[in-house]
Amino acid sequence: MADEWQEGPAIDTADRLSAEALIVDVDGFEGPLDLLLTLARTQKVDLRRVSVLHLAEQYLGFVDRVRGLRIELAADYLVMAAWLVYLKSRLLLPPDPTEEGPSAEDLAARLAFQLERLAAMRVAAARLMARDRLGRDRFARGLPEDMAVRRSVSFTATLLDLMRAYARIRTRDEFRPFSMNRDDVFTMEQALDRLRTLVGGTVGWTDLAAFLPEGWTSPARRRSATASHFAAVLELARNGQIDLRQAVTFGPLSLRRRPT
Amino acid sequence: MTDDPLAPPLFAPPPLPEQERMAEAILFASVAPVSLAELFARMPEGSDPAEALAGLRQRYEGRGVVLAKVGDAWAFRTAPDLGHLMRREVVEERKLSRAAIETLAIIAYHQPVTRAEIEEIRGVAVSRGTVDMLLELDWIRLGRRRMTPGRPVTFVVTEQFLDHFGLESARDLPGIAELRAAGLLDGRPGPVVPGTGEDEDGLSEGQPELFED
Amino acid sequence: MTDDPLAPPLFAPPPLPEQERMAEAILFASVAPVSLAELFARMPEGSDPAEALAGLRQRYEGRGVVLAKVGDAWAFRTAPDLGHLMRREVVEERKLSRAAIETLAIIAYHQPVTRAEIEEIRGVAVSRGTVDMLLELDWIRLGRRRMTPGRPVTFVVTEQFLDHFGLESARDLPGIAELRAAGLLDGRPGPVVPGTGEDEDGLSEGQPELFED
Repeated sequence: MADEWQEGPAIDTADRLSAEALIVDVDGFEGPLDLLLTLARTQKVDLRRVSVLHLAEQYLGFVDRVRGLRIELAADYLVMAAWLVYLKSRLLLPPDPTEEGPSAEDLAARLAFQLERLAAMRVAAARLMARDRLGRDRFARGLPEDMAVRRSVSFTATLLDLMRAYARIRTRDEFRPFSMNRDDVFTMEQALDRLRTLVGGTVGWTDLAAFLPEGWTSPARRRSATASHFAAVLELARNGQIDLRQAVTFGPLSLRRRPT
Repeated sequence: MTDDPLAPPLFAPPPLPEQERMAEAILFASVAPVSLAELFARMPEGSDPAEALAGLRQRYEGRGVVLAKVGDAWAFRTAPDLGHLMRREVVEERKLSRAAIETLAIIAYHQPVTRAEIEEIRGVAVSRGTVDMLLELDWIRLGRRRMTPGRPVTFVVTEQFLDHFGLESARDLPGIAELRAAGLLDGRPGPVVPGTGEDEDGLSEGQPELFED
Repeated sequence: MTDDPLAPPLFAPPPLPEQERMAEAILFASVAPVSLAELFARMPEGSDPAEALAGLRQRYEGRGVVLAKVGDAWAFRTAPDLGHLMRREVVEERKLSRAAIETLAIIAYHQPVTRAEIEEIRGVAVSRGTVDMLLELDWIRLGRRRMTPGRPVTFVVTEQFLDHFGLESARDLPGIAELRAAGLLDGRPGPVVPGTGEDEDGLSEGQPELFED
């Protein structure tokens, strides 16, 4: 095709069509650079000879049309748009000899470089993936030899395991109050064990408080013991081993062995 | 199908040397010995696996690897006289316990670090077995004693540790912020089960003296 | 033991053809590439595994199974043109996302490379989990930290990467010489285009060290 090599910023119909077709797929781009690269391709010139001015116009036109369709664009697309407006104005104005920093041409050249590099990396990635790959085109020995083995255990861990372990510890920090001394915790299992034996020896209704273990008198211990014993009697009642009774709301809780 | 004796068959089988290559590759990659029937099924139509195997067998005669018949099937085997080269310590790989990996991580990130400091960071006691195991693995070693009351020993990671984890130095460990930024970490904290370290072996306060130097 | 006058002295290294057989047997028996150092350790004293490998490589040229160099190690692998016969050995692979593939290529061609540099090249943030996945595949690992402000972590490719893609070394990446000649692997002074990565770690030092001669 002769016009493959056609230069210059003229926007022909084909370009317009392809740029418009892009709108449909606005989610398909991996960021502004990807979009710029796709737009640059519509210029149908070698990336080195792409017209950055034209490219800026293409991009800004694209952004306008997308917004016209009330499609929300991610912030980085808009940041890029703002930068391209700036670049475009600098490219159009005569150079200001007093201005510091890179010239407009430098900036344009660097953008072109980034596009070329991204395109090159994509080609490289494709070539890499197209290589003869192990497990698909090339194969290792399927039946590794049985060796006379002397077994020993080796412990392994990957760096990822290590980093995750560390992260686990650090994120647990916020919950440190929970890793309290278990001396002050009376578990429900313990309470169940206690009650199963104690309930057998009772006659008639007895206050739950009477079943609490001795020595659990500090506020924290008492709270823990009460809670676990309360949970335990519910469990026993559910299993039909005891009856529970409470005369008034928040009143004392009594229990008795269910008559058999 | 054709009755012209000079016409080449529609799908000519590959030449014999090519068939040998094919049989060689199939036998090599297969996870079990391969029967003649299977070779026949896998090679292009018109191939003669028996012939290919014969050629292959000859080719490997006297080599370090020989073509051996196993029941009705064929497989490559180490030449019997080289069996001594195959004696190897086969190591069974096991994952480190959670306690061990956490302890190791703390040492790596905080070294030199004392046992009391490890326990403070983990929130549970560190068992003697865990530390011993990491010492035995040569992943940690004793560092300088801390110049504080009791002169507790400290732990640091070793050369072997760096080697195993593919690090150039302990400073190359990524920081938490970096890990999160790189998507290596879940944002949410891990399941928090208080006091369920598998290794609370009622260690008393202070530094163990088992690491006397 | 023997009274054959031609028998080699008791402790002389085995003759080269015998060494070739040994290397052949060891490499055949192993799934993973075997390093020169390991061959050296497993062969009788005085052996020259490099020489044996050279002979072996030649012997297997054009066969159904070929000797491949993977970094500093060696492995037998089936010839790539016979992959179609091995369909039943194909391991189903996780489908890699475009982001993962590009990130992998950038790490391979630009290594050692920081996350910010990857983001500058791709123009988007490295997505959560992409690096994680490449690490889990054992295709990349952490390299040396960059000696720039913030001391960012770098990534490099692994031996498994080379093995998987059939490369002898990272120098053999397809087209790398051309890309280098075109200046496309050079670091450039700071990104000029906004919104391409956080630029948190002094990109000016973007020179890969791996390919220095």
